[in-house]
Amino acid sequence: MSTTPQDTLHSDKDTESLLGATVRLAGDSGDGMQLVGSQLTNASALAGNDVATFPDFPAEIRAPRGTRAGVSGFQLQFSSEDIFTPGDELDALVVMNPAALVTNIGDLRDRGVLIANEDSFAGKDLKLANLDQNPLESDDLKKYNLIKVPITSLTRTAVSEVKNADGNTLGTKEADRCKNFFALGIICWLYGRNLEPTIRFLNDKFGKKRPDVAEANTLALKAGWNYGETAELFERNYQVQPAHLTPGTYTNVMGNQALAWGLVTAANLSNKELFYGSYPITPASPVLEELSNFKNYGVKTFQAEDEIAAICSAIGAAFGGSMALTGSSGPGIALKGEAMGLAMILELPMLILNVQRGGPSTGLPTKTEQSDLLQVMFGRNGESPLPVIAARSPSDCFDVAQEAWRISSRFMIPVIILSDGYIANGAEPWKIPDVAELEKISISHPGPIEEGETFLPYSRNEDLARPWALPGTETLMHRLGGLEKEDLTGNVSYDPDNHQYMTNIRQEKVDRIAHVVDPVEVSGPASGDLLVLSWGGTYGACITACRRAREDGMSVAHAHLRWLAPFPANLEEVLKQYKKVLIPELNMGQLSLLIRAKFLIDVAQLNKVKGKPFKVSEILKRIRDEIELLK
Amino acid sequence: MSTTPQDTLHSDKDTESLLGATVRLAGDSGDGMQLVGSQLTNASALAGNDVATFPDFPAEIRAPRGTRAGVSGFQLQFSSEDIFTPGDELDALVVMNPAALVTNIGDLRDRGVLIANEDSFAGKDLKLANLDQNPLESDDLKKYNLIKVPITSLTRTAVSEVKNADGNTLGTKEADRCKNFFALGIICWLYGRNLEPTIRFLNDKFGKKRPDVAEANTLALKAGWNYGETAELFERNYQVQPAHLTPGTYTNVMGNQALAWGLVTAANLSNKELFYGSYPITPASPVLEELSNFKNYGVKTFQAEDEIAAICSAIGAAFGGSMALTGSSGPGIALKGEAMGLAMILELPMLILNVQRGGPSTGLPTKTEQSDLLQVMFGRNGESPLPVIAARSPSDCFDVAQEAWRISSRFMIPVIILSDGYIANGAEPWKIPDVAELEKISISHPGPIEEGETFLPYSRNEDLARPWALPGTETLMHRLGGLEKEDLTGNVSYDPDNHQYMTNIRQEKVDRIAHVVDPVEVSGPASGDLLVLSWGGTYGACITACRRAREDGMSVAHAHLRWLAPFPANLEEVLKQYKKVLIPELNMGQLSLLIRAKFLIDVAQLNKVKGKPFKVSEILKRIRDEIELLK
Amino acid sequence: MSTDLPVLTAADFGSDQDIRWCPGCGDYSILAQMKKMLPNLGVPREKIVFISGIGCSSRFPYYMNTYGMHSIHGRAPAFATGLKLARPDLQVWVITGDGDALSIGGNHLMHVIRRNVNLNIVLFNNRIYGLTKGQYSPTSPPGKRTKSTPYGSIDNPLNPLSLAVGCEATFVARSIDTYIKHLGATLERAAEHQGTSFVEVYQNCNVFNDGAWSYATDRNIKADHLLELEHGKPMIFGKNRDKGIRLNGMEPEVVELGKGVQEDDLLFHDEKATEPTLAYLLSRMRVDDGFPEPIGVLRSVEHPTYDGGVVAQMDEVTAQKGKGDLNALFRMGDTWEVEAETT
Amino acid sequence: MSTDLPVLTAADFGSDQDIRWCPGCGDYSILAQMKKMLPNLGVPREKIVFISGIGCSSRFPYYMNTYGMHSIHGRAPAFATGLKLARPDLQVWVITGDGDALSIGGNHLMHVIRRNVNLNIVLFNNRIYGLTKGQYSPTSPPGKRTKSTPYGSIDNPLNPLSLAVGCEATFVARSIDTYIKHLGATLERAAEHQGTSFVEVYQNCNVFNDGAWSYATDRNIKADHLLELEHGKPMIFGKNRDKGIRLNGMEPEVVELGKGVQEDDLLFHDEKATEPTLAYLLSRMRVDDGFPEPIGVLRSVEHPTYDGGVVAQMDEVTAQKGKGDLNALFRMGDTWEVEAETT
Ligand SMILES: Cc1ncc(C[n+]2csc(CCOP(=O)(O)OP(=O)(O)O)c2C)c(N)n1
Ligand SMILES: Cc1ncc(C[n+]2csc(CCOP(=O)(O)OP(=O)(O)O)c2C)c(N)n1
Ligand code: SF4
Ligand code: SF4
Ligand SMILES: [Mg+2]
Ligand SMILES: [Mg+2]
Repeated sequence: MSTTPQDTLHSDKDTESLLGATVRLAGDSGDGMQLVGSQLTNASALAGNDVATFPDFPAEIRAPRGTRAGVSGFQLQFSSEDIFTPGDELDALVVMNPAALVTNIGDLRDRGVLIANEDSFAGKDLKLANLDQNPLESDDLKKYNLIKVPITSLTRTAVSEVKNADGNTLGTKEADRCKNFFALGIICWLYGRNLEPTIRFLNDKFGKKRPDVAEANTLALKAGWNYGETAELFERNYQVQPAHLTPGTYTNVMGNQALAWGLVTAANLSNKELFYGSYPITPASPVLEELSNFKNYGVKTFQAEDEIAAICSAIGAAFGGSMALTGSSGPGIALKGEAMGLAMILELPMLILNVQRGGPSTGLPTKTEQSDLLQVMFGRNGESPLPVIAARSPSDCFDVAQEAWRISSRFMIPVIILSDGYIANGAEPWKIPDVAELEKISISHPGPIEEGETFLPYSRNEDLARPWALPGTETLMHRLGGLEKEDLTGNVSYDPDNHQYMTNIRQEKVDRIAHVVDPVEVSGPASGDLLVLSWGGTYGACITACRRAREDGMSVAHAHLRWLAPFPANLEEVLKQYKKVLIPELNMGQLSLLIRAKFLIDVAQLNKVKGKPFKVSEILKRIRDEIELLK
Repeated sequence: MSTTPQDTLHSDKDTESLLGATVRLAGDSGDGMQLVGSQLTNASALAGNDVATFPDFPAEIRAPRGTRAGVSGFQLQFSSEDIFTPGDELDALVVMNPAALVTNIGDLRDRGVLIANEDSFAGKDLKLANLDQNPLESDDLKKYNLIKVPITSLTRTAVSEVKNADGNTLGTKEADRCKNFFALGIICWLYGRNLEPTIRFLNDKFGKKRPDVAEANTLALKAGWNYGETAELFERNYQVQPAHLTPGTYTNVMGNQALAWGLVTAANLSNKELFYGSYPITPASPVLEELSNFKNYGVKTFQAEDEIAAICSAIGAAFGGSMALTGSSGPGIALKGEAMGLAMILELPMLILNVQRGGPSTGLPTKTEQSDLLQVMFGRNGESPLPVIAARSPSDCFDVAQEAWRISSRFMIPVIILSDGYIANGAEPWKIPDVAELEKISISHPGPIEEGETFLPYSRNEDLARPWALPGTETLMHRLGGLEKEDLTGNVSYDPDNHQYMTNIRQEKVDRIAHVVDPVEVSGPASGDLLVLSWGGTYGACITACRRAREDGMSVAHAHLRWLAPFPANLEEVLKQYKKVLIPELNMGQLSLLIRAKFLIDVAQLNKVKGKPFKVSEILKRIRDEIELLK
Repeated sequence: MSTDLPVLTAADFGSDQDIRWCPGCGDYSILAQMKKMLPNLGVPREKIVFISGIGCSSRFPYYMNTYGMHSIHGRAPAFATGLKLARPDLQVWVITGDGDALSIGGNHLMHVIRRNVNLNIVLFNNRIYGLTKGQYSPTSPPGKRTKSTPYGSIDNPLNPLSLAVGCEATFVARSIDTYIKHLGATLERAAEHQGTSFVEVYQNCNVFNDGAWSYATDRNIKADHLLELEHGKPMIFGKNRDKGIRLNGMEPEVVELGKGVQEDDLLFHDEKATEPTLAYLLSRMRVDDGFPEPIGVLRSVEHPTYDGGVVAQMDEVTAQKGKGDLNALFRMGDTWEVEAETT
Repeated sequence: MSTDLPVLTAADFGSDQDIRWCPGCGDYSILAQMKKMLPNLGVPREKIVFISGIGCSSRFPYYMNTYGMHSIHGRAPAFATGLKLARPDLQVWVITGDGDALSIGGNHLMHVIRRNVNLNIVLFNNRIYGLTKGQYSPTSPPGKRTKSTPYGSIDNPLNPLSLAVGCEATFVARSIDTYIKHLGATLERAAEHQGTSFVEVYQNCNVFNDGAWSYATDRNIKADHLLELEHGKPMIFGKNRDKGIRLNGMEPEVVELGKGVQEDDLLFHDEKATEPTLAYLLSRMRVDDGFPEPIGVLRSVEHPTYDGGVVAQMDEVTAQKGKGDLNALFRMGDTWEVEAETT
C-alpha cells in the first residue's frame, strides 16, 4: 500500500523548521522500544525524510527487567538532507526507566530534549538500576531540556475504557504494555510525524485477533500526541521538510531484508532457483528467516544441522545448478573454512555471506564489528584466494547481492559477501527498482557433446571460467574433487608444474575481476591532503565526516571500497593522489594491513573495537588531527 | 645400542675421497625404497657424516604397481661438512623399474651414476610406465654413467639357498622382495658404507619371527656389495670422511619424532602430564602415533572423533592443568578456527600444531608446502592474535616444542607450532641432550585464598598472564567462556570500553613475547647487498644458498625467522641493513605479505608451489639475479 | 585443607552472577533442583565442573558456584572429555540444549556416549532454539511453524533417547523441569552412575515455544501422558493408575488394568537389562502414538568407563615397562659418538 | 534427446581413471557389484551422482562413469542433501567409510538419516582408517592394536546399524564385499527405496586390517555366523540350516531346530514393522555374543521424504499465494512517492 505524506492531526503550537534530528528511544528490553523505533522510522520515511537507524539491544532474550544490562535502545536520524548515519549526538532522548537514563544520557547533546517516564523513577526501579538517588533530581540534568512525564499512569488512563472480547477492561500489565506507544505519540507530536501509518500498522497486526490491543495502543499513541500538544511542557514543536531524494517509489528496508531481496532478485534475473543452506546465528538469522518466506519465489531454504553442513549443502546445490548460498556470522564462518577451500578448488559459483558481529570467539554477539576481513581472506588452508565484496548500508545490500552473483557466475568462483550487525539491523529508505529494468544475469550451461568429442571440465573461457556442466546432461559426466586437479581434464594430478600452474590460475581469476568491477570512486577533491578510505558499514560515517571536513575548508576526499579482493584496478592510482591516507575501521587495522602490504603506503589508522559504529565526530576529529599534522 | 663407525668389509678397488654425495633410490612403492633409504641414512650417520633426507612417496596406500604414479623415492645427502638439505642434483640414482627411471632421471647430474635394474626393463614394465621403447637403450642416457645390473635375477640367486621354517626355499615373490637390499648393498659398496647396522636391523626386525627373511635380505645385501666389488662395472668407489659435528652422542631423528620427543620433554621439564587430542591426518598422524607409545611417560593421547573435538578436548585438558596440545594439517586446522578463538579468549596455555601439506582443500596430501601461514595467523573470527613459531628442520622440532610450551605457559596463551611435510618426514642427525641439563619450565598455579579475599581470574602479572587456577582448588571457583569478559573478574561484559581494552591487552600479550624470544640472528655480513629471509623448512636451502653465494663473492646474508608472530624485536633493524630483502617461500608470498605490511619494505619474493622443497640452486640463481639487479 | 567437610546447602552452589533467563523460563527450575541436589552428593564444590555449549540453557555454568566453562556451540562433550581424561578426580557435568546437543553437537554427543566417559549430560529440551530467538530444532514436531519454518517444519524429528540408546548409552533417563522432586532424584541418579549419564529434561521456553510440553505438565492430563518408570515394577500409569503397558510380540500396547488384565501381565521395567532393546522400545513411546511417555531411568548398566580405561592402560604399561626415562628413549635407536677433534 | 534408452552394461559404468586401491582390497568387489547392478535400474548414467568424503572408499566416484564428487572428510551426506534438494530428479549415492561416516561425519549421517532424504548411503566398514595408514576407527573392536592404539583400543565401538535405527532410519541393510550376489541385490533394494537407504558393507582392508571379517567370509564358518534375513521368513541359519533365533521376552536366543523347536517358534523377520524395535534388536546381534550377524534388509518402511516435502511445500505455498512477484514484494510494506522537484 502506498501513501503520500499527509497530516491527520495539526498542532497549534509554534513550529520550528529543522534540517533534521537524531532521536533515541530507550527503555527496558521488555518495553518494546525496537517496535516503536521502527514505527517512528517508518513515519519519518513516509514524511519524505531521509532516515538511518541504529537498534541496540542486549544479548539476552529477556535481560533482567529494569537493570542496566536490560536496556534496549533504538536510535534514528531523519533529515531533509541525505544522511548516511543514525547520527552521533542525540537531539532528543526518551527514557522509560532509570537504567535507560544512566546508560544513555551521555549521548544527549547539551540543551537536548530529555523525556523521562517519571512514574518509574522510584524505589524498585532505582534499585534495579543500582542507583541510590533519583537521577531526575540530580543537577547533572540541568544542562538538558528535561521533561518529566508520568507515562505509565497517563497510559493507564488512556486505555482504561478499552474492553477485550470477554467485555473486561485490560489488566494493568496489558495496559502498561502500551506505554511505548504513548512515548511514540509524544515524539510524533514533537517532530510533526503522522500517526496514520502507525495506526494502520496496529490495525494490520492486531486488528483481527486482538482488536482490543490495537485499540489500546492507538489510544495511547494519540494520548501521547495530545499530551505534547496540550501540556505546558513543550514550548514548540518541530518540522522537518522532505529530503531531496531521487524521484521514485520508496520503502524502508533493513539490511538483512534488502540482502534477502537482492538475492531473490539475482536468482530471478539469472533464471535460477535460489538455495540457501544456513544455520541460525545472530545477526545472520534474519536472512534465513526472510528467505524461508519465499517458497513461492523458487527459493529453497535449508536449516542445516550446523554451519559445515550448511555450506556443504550449498556446494551440492551449486553442483546441481542452483544459485547457491550459505551464510553465517564470524564463529560460523570459522567452521566453514575447510569447505570454502573445496568450493574454491571446485570452481563452482556460489555465495558465502558473513554478517559480522563483535569477536573474538562468541564475543559480543549482538554488537557490530568489522573484524572478519582477514578471516574471510585467509581462513583456509593452502593458497585459496576468493573474491570479497562488502555492503556499505542497508539498502546497498540489495545491489551487493546481485553484483556478487554476477561475478560469481561469470567467473565460476565462490564470492564472499561481508555485511555486519550495524547494516543488518539498520534501516534506510530505498528507491524501489522496477525488476523488469534490472540487468539480466546470463548464465549458460554446456549441452551434450558429439561422440568422439571429449568434455573438459577444467577448460576455460576468456574469463578463465570453466564450464558449469550440470548433472543430468548426457555425455558430460565428470567427477569433481578436492585433490589438485589436472588442467583441462580435472583429473587428480600430483604433477609439480601443474600444481603451480593451477595455483597461479586460481589467483589470476580473482585478479582479473578487478578489471570488470567499477573503479573506486572518489568524492571530494581528486587530489589533495587526505584521503579517507573506508569499507563496509563505516561508509556513512566516513562520507559524512569528509563532507563536514570539506565544509570546514579541509582538503579531504573520501573513497569507499566495495571489493576488498581484488582491489579495484585504479586504487593505487587514487591512493597516490593524496599526501596521506586514513583508514577508519571497526577492527584493529585489517584493511590497513592489506593496503600496506599491497601498496607499501604508510596509512594512518583509526581503529575502534567497542561493539559500536563510528560516530561522525570521531572520524572528523581524526581528520582534523591528520590535516594538522600535514601542515 | 651405541656403535662407532668401523668397517666390516674392505674394498680392494680404488677409493676416491669425496666431500659428500646425494643419492636417490627410486622404485615402485611396493619395492621398499623408503626402508632401504632409511637404512642408508642410518649407515651414513653412523659413519659420522652429516645427513639430510627427503622421502617422496605417492598419495595412494598401494599405487598401481609399475606405473609412474606408483613411484616412490628416497633421497639422501651425506657429507663430511655440515649440510642442511637432502641435496639438489643427484650424484647417484638407483632405479628399480622404467617408471622410476623416467620420473627421476631429470634430477641426475651429468656424469652421475645411474644404476638400473635391467631385469625390469622389458615388456609389461615398459607398458605400465607408458613407454614404447626401452629407455636404457636411449641415447639420452649417454651423458650418465649408466650401470645396468640384473638386480632381480642376482637377488634370486643370492637367496636361493635360504630355507624357511618348513624347510622350503623362498618363493619367487618372497625372493624378489629382497631386491631393495641388493641395491642397497651396491650403494653401500660405492660409498663405503658399513653393512653392519643394516644387518643388525634385519636381525632385530625379523630375526625372531622370520629368520629366513632376515637371512635372505642379509644375503642380498652382501651380494649387492660383492657385486660392486667384483663386477667390472665400477672403476672405483668413494669414501666420505666424518663430518666435524659438535662432540656428543648422536642419533638420527625424523621431524615428527623429534617433535613428539620435544613435547614429552617439555612436559617432563614442566612437571606436567602431556595431553594430545588429535584426529589422524597426513602428515601429522605420526605425532599421534609416536606419542601414543608413551603411556609410561605420563602422556595421554586421545584420538578424537574429529579435529574440532580434538582441540576442544585439549582446551578441556588445559583447563584441568595438563600440558595440552592438539595437532593436524591444513584441512584439519581449518576446522579448528572457531575453537582456537575460544582458547585465545580463555587465555589458557596450550599448543596447536600444524604440519603443513600441499593445499588448497585436500590438495596434495603427501607433498610439502608452507601455505598455511596466513591461515594460522588469521583463520579465526574477530581480533584473535596468537603467537606462531615454526620449526626449521627435523631436529629443530625438538627445541621448538619446548620453546613453544615455555612461552605458552609463561604468557598463558595458546601457541601455534608450524612444521611441514618435508620436515616431518625428513631425517637428520641430532645430538642427544642430557635431559637433566635442560632448562626447567616453571609453572605455578594459585592456591586457595583467605576468606574475604576475592579471586580475580583475569588479573594479570608483569607478562600480562592471568593466573592458571585449576579446578579442584578450594575457593578459586570461577567460570570461563567465549563471551567478552570483564577485566579482572572475567565476568561477561558488553561494556564498549572494556571490549577495546581487552582487545588491546590480548594483542599486547602477543607483542610482548617479542622481547623475551631470541633476536633474529644473521649469518653472513651484518650489512650489505642482499638479505635472504626465510622461515620454516626452507631454512636449509636458504642458508646453503647464501653460503655458496658468499663463496662466490656476493654480499649476501641469511636470517631465519623462528617466530612469525610476533616478529623478533630486532627484525626491522636487521632488514634495514641490506639494500634488498629476498623471501623464498613454498607459497605465493605469505611471509612477504606480513613483512611488507609491517615494515613497508618492497621485498623480493621467490615463490614455489609445486609440492616440493626448494633446491639450493633455485635460490642461488635468484640470489645471483638480485645481486645483478643491484649493480 | 579442612578435614571434615562443611555441610553445604543449595545456596552455597549459587554464584554471584545475575541470572539472565526470561522470567518464567523452565531453566530456573532445573537450576534450582541442581543446586538442591548437589549437597546430597558430598562432593566439594571445587571438585565439580559444569561445561556447556551455547544457548539459553548453556548459560547454566555462570550461575553455579563451581568451576565452569561456557564453551562454544555444540562442543561441550568434547571439552568435558578432555577435562575428564586430564582430571579423573573431578565430577564433570555437561549442560546442553536440543540445538546444542542434537544439531551442531550431535557428533560429540554420540561419541562421548559410546565411549562412556564418566560424566553427566543434562539436555534441556525445549524443542526450539531459544537464544537465537525461535528457530526450529531437531526435536521440534513436524509441521511446527517457527521463524525459520513459516509454513511448518518438514523435518522428521530426532528422539534424543533413541539416539542415546543407539549410541550404546549406559545410562539414559528423562525428567521434566516442573516435576521437581523427580528431576532432583533423576539428577542424583545420573551423578551416581559410573559412565556417561544422559538425562533429557522437558523444559518449557515460555517465550518462543510456550506449552510445548503442556501435555506432560498440565495437572489434568499429565498422569495419562506419563509413565513413571521404576526398576522391577510393572509399567502402570494413568490418573487412577488403571492403565498399563503390555508387550505384544515386540510391540508395546496400552491396556486397561482390571478387565482381565493383571499387573503380572504387564511389562516390568528392568533398567539393568544387558540388552538395550527394552530401553529402546521405551524411548519410542510417544503421546502422539497413543502411549504415555516414560520418565525416570530407562537404562542404567555397568560398563567400563573410558577415562577409567585410559588410566588403567597407563598404569599397566608403566607397570610393565617402568616409568619412562627420556635419556633412554633418545638412545633407543642407533647412536654414535662424535669425539672432540684432537687436531 | 534419444527416445528409447540404450541398454547399458556394467562396463558402461566404469570411468577411464586408473583404479588406485591396493590389490586385493574389498573395495574392488563393491565397485564391481555396483557397476553390475546399476544397469538393472534403468536410470541413465547422467542422472546418477556419486558423492563421497575422504578415505580409500571415498575414491569410488572417480571410477564411475556418472557425475561425481569426491568432497571433504565426513561431509558427503551434507553435499548430497543439498544436491538432492536442488535436483530431486537425480539419483544420489553417498559412498563413505567407517571413519568418514561414523567418526568425523557422524553428525551429518545422523541428520540425513532422520530427515529421510531420498538418497542411498553405502558405508564401507573395514574397521580401520585405510587411507591414513591404519589408525583405529569407531568400529574397531575393543583391544585392537593399531598405529594409534599400540597397547590396544579402549574405545567402546559404535554399531552402525544400531545408530541408524536410533536416528529414525527408514531403510537399514547390511551386506559383505565378497558375498557378491547378496551385495548386488542389497544395493538394488537400497536404490529402490524411497528415502534414506543405509547399507553397511563389511569390507576387507587387506593391508591394515586383513581378516577383520573372516568370521563372516571364511567358507567354513560363515554360515554359522551369518543370518540371512528374508522378509516374512523365520530366522534360520547355520551350515545345515538347523539353527534359529527365538524371542525370549525382549531378548533373542539361539536355538537348535528339531529338538522340540519348530520353525514356527522362531522369530519371523518383518522388515516393514512400523516400530523399529525389531530392527534395533537385530542390529544388536553380534558374533562375539554368540549370535549370527544379520545380513540383508533389517528395515524398510515407507515414510515421507525430506526432498519430497520441500517440493510439496513449495508447490503448496505457490498454489496458495501464486508465483512470487518481486515488484509486489518490494511494495508490501509502506511506500511513498518522491516526486520530481518542480523548482
Ligand atoms: C558456531 C555457532 N553457530 C551458531 C550459533 C548461534 N546459536 C547460539 S545458541 C543456538 C541454538 C540454541 O538452541 P538450544 O541448544 O536448543 O538452546 P536453548 O537456547 O534453546 O536453550 C544457536 C544456533 C553460535 N553461537 N555458534
Ligand atoms: C578434515 C580431515 N581430517 C582428516 C583427514 C585424513 N583422513 C583422510 S581419510 C581418513 C579416514 C579414513 O577412514 P575411513 O573413512 O574408514 O576410510 P577407508 O580409508 O578405511 O576406506 C582420515 C582420517 C582429512 N582428509 N581431512
Ligand atoms: S528464550 Fe526461552 S529458553 Fe531462552 S531464557 Fe527465554 S524462556 Fe528460557
Ligand atoms: S589401505 Fe586397505 S582399504 Fe585402502 S585401498 Fe588398501 S586395502 Fe583397500
Ligand atoms: Mg532449545
Ligand atoms: Mg575404514
